[in-house]
Amino acid sequence: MMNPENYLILSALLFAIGAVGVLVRRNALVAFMCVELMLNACNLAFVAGSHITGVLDGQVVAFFVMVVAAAEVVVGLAIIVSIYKTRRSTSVDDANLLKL
Amino acid sequence: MTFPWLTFLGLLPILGGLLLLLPMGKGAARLLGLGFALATLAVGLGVAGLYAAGADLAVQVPWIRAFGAWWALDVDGMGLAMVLMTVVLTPLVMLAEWQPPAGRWSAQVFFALVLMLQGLSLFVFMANDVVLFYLFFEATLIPTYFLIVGFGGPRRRYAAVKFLLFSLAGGLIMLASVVGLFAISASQGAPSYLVADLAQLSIDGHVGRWLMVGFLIAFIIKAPMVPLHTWLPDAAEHSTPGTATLLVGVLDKIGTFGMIKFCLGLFPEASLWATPFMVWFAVVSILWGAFGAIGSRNLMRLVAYTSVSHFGFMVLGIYAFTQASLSGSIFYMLNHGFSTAAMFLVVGYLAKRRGSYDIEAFGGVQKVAPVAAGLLLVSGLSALSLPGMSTFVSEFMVITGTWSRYPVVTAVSMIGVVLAAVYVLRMYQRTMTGPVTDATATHFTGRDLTGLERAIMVPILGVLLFLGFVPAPAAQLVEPTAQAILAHVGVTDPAPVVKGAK
Amino acid sequence: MNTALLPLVTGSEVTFWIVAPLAVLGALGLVLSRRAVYAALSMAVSMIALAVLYASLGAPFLAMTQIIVYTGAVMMMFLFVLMMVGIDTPDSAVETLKAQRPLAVLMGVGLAALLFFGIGGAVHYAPATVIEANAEFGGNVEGLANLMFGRYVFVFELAAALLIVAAVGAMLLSHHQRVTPKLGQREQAVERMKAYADAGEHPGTLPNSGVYATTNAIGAPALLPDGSIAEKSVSRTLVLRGAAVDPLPLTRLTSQTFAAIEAVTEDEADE
Amino acid sequence: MILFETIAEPVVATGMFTWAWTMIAVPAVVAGVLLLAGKLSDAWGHLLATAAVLWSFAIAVCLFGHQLFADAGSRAVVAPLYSWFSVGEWSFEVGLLVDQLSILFAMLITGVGSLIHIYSIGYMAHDERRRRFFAYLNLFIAAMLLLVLANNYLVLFVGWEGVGLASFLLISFWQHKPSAAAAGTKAFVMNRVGDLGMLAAIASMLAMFGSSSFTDVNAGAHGLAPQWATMIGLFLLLAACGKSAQVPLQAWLLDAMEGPTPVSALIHAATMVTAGVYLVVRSHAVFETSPAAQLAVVVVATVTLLAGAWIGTSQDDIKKVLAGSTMSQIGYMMLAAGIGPAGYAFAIFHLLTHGFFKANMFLGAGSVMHGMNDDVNMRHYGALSTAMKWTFGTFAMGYLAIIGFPLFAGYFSKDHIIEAAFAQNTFIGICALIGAGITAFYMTRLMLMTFFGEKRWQPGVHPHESPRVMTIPLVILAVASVVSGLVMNNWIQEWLEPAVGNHAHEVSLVPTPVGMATMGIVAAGVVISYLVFGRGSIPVKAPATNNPITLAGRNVLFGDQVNDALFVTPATAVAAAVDATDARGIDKAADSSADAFAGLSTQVRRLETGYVRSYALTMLGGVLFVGVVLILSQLG
Repeated sequence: MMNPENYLILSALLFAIGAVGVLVRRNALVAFMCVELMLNACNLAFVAGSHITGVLDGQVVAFFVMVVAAAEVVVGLAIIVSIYKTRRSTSVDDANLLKL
Repeated sequence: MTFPWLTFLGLLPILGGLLLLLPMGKGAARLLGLGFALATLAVGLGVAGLYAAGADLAVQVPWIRAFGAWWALDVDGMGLAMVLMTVVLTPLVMLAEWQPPAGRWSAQVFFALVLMLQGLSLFVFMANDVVLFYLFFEATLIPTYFLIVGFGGPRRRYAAVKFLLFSLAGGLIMLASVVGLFAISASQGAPSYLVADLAQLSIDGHVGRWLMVGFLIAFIIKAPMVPLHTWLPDAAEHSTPGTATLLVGVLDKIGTFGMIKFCLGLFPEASLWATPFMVWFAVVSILWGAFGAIGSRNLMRLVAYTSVSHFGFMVLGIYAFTQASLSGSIFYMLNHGFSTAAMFLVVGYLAKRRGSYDIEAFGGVQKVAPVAAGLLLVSGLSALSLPGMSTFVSEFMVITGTWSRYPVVTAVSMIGVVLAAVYVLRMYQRTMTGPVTDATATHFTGRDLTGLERAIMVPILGVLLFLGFVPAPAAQLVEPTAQAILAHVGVTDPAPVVKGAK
Repeated sequence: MNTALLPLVTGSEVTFWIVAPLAVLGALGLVLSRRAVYAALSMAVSMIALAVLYASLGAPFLAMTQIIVYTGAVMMMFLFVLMMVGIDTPDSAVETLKAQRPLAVLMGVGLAALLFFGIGGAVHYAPATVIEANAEFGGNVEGLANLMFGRYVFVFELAAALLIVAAVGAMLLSHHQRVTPKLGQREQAVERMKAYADAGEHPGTLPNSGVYATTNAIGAPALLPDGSIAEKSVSRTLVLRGAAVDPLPLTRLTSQTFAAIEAVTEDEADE
Repeated sequence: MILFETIAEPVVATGMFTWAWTMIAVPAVVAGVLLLAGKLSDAWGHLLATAAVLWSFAIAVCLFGHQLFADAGSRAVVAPLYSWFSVGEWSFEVGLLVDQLSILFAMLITGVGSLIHIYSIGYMAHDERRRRFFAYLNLFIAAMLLLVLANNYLVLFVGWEGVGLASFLLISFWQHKPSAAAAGTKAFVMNRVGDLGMLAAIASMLAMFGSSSFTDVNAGAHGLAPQWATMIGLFLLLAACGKSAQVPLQAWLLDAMEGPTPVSALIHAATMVTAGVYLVVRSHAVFETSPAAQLAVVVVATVTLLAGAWIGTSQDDIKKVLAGSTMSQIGYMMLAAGIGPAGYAFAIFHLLTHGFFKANMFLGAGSVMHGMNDDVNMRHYGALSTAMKWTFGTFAMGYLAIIGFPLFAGYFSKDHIIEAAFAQNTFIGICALIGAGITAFYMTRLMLMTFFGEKRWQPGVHPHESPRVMTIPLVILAVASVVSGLVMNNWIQEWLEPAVGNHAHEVSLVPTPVGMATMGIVAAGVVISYLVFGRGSIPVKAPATNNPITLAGRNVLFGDQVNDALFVTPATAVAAAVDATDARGIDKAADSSADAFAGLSTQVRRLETGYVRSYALTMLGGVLFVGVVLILSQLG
C-alpha cells in the first residue's frame, strides 16, 4: 500500500483549486462547478479515510455527499436559470443587491 | 404544589396580547383586550388578598442550571404595590385609548402591545432572580418601542429610537454587572442568581462598587435622572397619552424599584458608599426637572419633566436611609403612578379636542369645559403634592425622613416644592383661565368630557384622595420592605435629638 | 490489486500517479478556461479521474456512482443549462473587483498549505486497508448496503426526502409566475383602442415586409408610396441584430424608376 | 414650667366635644356635594352652604359655652379622630384640640363666615357660578377650621395648605379675567414659599422631638439647642409671613383683591391672613426659647405695619387701601406675638376685633362697589354718605374702630399692643405709634374720598343701597366692631392664660401716657388727612407726582419689581437655560454620538460591496485565520 497521505494531499489540492475557482470566476455556472469540485475533493478524502481506517463508513458518507450534491445542483441550477430569466446574465457580480 | 398564582398573573396578559395578534374584528379585539386586562386586575387583587392572608406565593423552579438561574417569582410589599398599580392602570389606559389616533396602526395592535407590556412589567416587579429580572427588564423595551413608534406624534421615530438607545445602553451596562455577579457567585460555590442567595454574599469593596454602579446606571437611565433624562420628555411628547402613562407611571418605576431591590439589596456597602453622590444627584434632578417643566411649552413635556423632578424625590428618599424616607419613596412610586396617569390622561383629553399639545394653543378652557379644567386642576394639585392627596403623604415622608439625616440637602430640595406650584399653576393659568380664545371656542364648546372619560378619572383620583386621607394601608404595605432593606444595609433611624419629649 | 508489478511499486500506486495529475489538470482547466463549455468538460475529466481513484481505493460502488451520477447526470445538467443561458458568452478577462485575483490565489495557496500542514499532523497510525471490511459481507456493495440500511437508515431516508424536496423546489423555482393578469382578446382590443385614442397608435395590423424582385425576406422593409421606408414593417429585433436588409439600395431603385417616369412625362409635356 | 403643664394635659373629649369634628366635616362634605352635583344644585346650593356654616357656628358656640362654664382645668379638650399613618417611630394622629385659643378662632371663623355667606347670597346673586363660589367658601371654612383646631403641626399644615387652595380658587374665581387668574397663581406660589418654612419646621420638629404634636413640641421646646430653636422659629416665621402677607412675602395680598369682595373680607382680612399670628402664638414655647427668633418676628412685624400703612396712603382702589391696612394691622398682631408672653393675648385680642371691623369695612366696600357698578376707584366715588346710608353708617363704625377712637374696639386692642411695644423697646414703640397715626391718615382719606366731598361718579352710575341680605350682616359686624373691645378687654387675657402661658396684666380703661400719645397722634393723622383731602376737590385721575413716597406707595413699595428681579427673572432664565442645556447640550451630545456611529457605519458599510465573491473571499480568509489559530494553539 502506498502512502495514503498522497490521496489526502491530492484532495487538498483539488479543494484549494476549487476554492480559488469560486473566488475568481464570475460565471455562476463555472463557480458552481467549482463548488462541485470542492465537494468531490472532500469525497476523495472520505474514501481515502475509509481506506486508511479500514471501515466503510467513509464511503457511506461520500455517498450521502453525492446525494446532497445532486439535490444542491438541482436547486442551484434552477436558481441560476430563474435569475438568468429576469436579469439576462449569469455573472455573479450582477446579482449584488446585498449591497445597501 | 399550590397553584402558581404569580406566574399566572404575569402570563395572563401576555397570553391575551398574543391572542390579540390573531386577525379579528376591531370591536371584538378591543373588548377581548379589555377583558384580559380586567381578568388580570381580578387576579392581581386576588394575589393581594392572598398576600394579606399570609399565603406563601413564592415560585422557585430551576431554569438554567449552568448559571444557577431560577424561575423565581415573589412579591414583597413594594412589589405588590407596583403590581397593583400596574393592574389598575392598564384597563384604564385601554379605556382612555379606546380610539387611538387614526391613520396609524390599529387599535387591536395597541391593545395587544399594552397587554404584553403589562405582563412583562408584572414579571419585572415579581422577579426574584437577577437573570429573570434582567430578561424582563429588557423585554419591556420591545412593546414600548412599538407603542411609541406605532401610535405617536410626528417625531415618534426619533423619540422611539432615542428611548430604545438610552434604555439599551443602560441595560448593556447592567448586563456586565449581571455577568460579574455570576463570576462572584460561582467562585463562592454553586452559582445562583437568586436574589436571596446573592444578598447573602455581601459583595463589598471595589468589586461590589463596580457591580453596583453597573446596576445603578441602568436604573438612573430608567428612573430618568439628570443628565440621562432627555429621552423621557421626547418619548412622552411623541407618544399617545396612554403610552406615556404606562411609560412614566409603570416602566420608569423599574428604576427606583431596582435601586431598592438590587442596588441596596445586593450591595449594601457600595450603596452607602454612593450615598453622598446620589443624594446631591437627586437634588439636581428635582430642581432640573422642575425648571424644565417651567420652561416647557408642550403639555406632555411638562408632565414628563415633573416626573423627572418627582423621581428625584424618590431617589432622595431611597438614599437617605431612614424608614420614613424609604417607605415614603416606595409609597411615592405608587402615588406617582396614579398622579402622572391623571395628568397624562387629562392632557390627552384636552389634546384630543384641541388637536395640539402646545400650551399656547389653549386659553380660557375653564369657561366652556369646566369639568375638563377641574380635573386638570385636581390632577395638577396631586402633582404638586397638596395635602389631602396621597402624593403629599409620600412627599412628606421623604422630606421629613431625609431632613432627619441631611437637613441642608433637604432644604435645597424643598425649593422643588415651590417650583411644583409654579409649574402646575402657571400651566393651569395659561391653558384654562383668561378670556375664551377663538380656538378654544371652536374646539371645546359643547365638548366637555364625556361620561366615559370622567369615569376613567374616578378610580385614579379616587385612589389619590383615598390614600391621601387614609394612607395607613399603603404605608403598612410598604413599610416592611423598607425595614427589611434598612436592616440588611445595617442602618438605623437617627433618634430624636431632644430626649424625653415624647 | 495489491500485487507487486515491480518491487515497491503497487498497482494502486501506478494508478495514482497516472490519474492524479489528470485530476489536477482537469481542475485547473475548470478554473482557467474562459469558455464555460471547456470548463465543464475539464470538470468531467477531473471527475472520471476521481472515479478511477475511488476504484483503486476499494470503493467500486462509489466509482460507478461517481461516473453515473456526476459525470452522467450532473455534468449533463450543467451542459443543458449552459446551452440555455448562452453557451458562447465567455468571461471577460478583466477582473472588476480590486485585488480579487491575487488575493484569491494567495488564499488558495494558504488553504492548501494549511490542509497539507493539517494532514501531516493527522495521519499518524499504521494504515489498514478496506479490503477486509469489503470482504466481511461478501463485497463492497453488500458492505455498503449493510451500513446504509442498517446504521444509517434514517440518514438514508432523510436523503431521499431531501431529493424529493429538491426536485419540487427546482420545479417551483423554474416555474414562471405570472405577475399580471392574463389578457384576453377583448382586453387586448380595448387596450389597442385605448393606445390609439391616447397616443394615436395604429390599431390595425402592422405593415408587411417588402416584396421585391431581389428579395422577399422578412428583413426587407416595405416602402411607402412616397418612397420612404415603413419602419414598422420590420421586426425591431431584426433591426437591432443588424439582420434587416439595408433599405437604401431599394429606395434608390424606386427613386430611379420614379425619376425615369417623371422625365418621360416631362418630355411628353415639352412636346 | 407650670404654665406648660396646663396645656400638656388636655382632657379627652366627651359629650358635646365628640361632635367637634362635624364643624369641619359638614362644610367639607357640602363643598364636595356642591362641586360634584353640578348644575343640579344651582337652585339650593348657596342655602345648603350657608346652613353648613351656621351648623359649624352653632357647634362652636355650644362648645364655647361648655368651656365658659367648665372649670379652668378642663377647658382644653382633645378629640382624637383617627390614626393617619405611622412610619418608623413616628406616628401621625388626626385629632382636634379645642382649647381656649382655638375656640375663639373657631367662633370668629364660623361667625364672620356665616355673615359673609349670608351677605354673599345677595352679592353673588347674579353670578352664574354662585354655587361654585359657595362650594369654595365652604371648602375654605372647613380647611380653616382644620387649621385652627388641629392638635399637631402636620394636621395644621393640611388645613394650612387647604386654605391656600381655597384662597387660590376664590382669588381667581373670575378666571376669565387674566389679572384674577394671575393673582390666584401668585398668591398660591408665594404661600408655598411660606409653606416651605412650615414643612421645614415640621421636619425639624420630627428630627428633634420625634413628634409634631403641640403638646410634645411645647413640652420639649425648652430642651432645644439654641441654634435649632432659632431655626425652627425662623421656619415658623417664614410660614407665618407667607400666610399673613408679612414682608418679604407681602406682594400677593394686594393682588388678591381681584377676588370677589366677600372673599377679601373673609379670607384676606378676617381669618386666613391671621393664621400666621395664630401659628406664632401656638408655637410660643419655641419662640420663648429663642430670643433671636422673637426679635426676627418683631422686626418683620414692625416693617410690615409701616409698609402696609404706607401702601394704604397712596392707593386709589378702595379694596387695596383696605388690603394695605390689613397688612399693617396684622403687623400689629405679629408685633404683639413677637413681644413674648406679654403680647400673646393682645395679639389675639386685636386679631378678633380686627376680624370684625375689617370684615365690616370690606363688606361695606363691597356694598359700595355693588352700588357703583363694581367700580373700585375711590376717585370715582364721593358724597355716598347720603346715597347709601346703611353702608355709610356701618362703615363709619368700622372706621372709628380701626383708628382707635376711644371705646371702640380698636382703641383697646391696638393701644395694648403699642404699650407692650414701648415696654419692649422704645424704638419699636415709636414705630407702632407712627403706624397708628398713618392708619388714621389713610382711613380718613378713604372715608373722605368715598363718602364725602362732591360727586365724581362716572356717567351712568346710580348708587343705591344694597339689599337687606347684605346690609344686615353689615349691621351685625358694625355692632361687633363697636362693642367687642369693651366686652373682651378684661376677660381675654385671663381666658387665654392657660393656652398661651401668659400672666394677665391689669388693664384699665383710663388712658395711660402712651394711650394719650396714641390718641394725639391719631387725631393729628385725622386732621392732616382732612386738611389734604377734605377741603379741596379730588381729581378724577390720580395726579402725576414725583414724590417718591407716593410713587412707592402706588407701586406697592415695588414688591413685584423686587420679586421679579430677585426670583422671577432668574427662575425664568434658569428654566430657559435648562431647556437649552437639554436641547443643545445633552440631546446634542446624544444625537451627535449617534451621528458619529452612523458616520462610522457609513464607512464600514463600504465593506459590503454586494459582490458575493468578495464575501466568499472574506469567509475564506476567516476560515484560514481560525485554522491557523487552532493549529498554532495546538502547537503552543
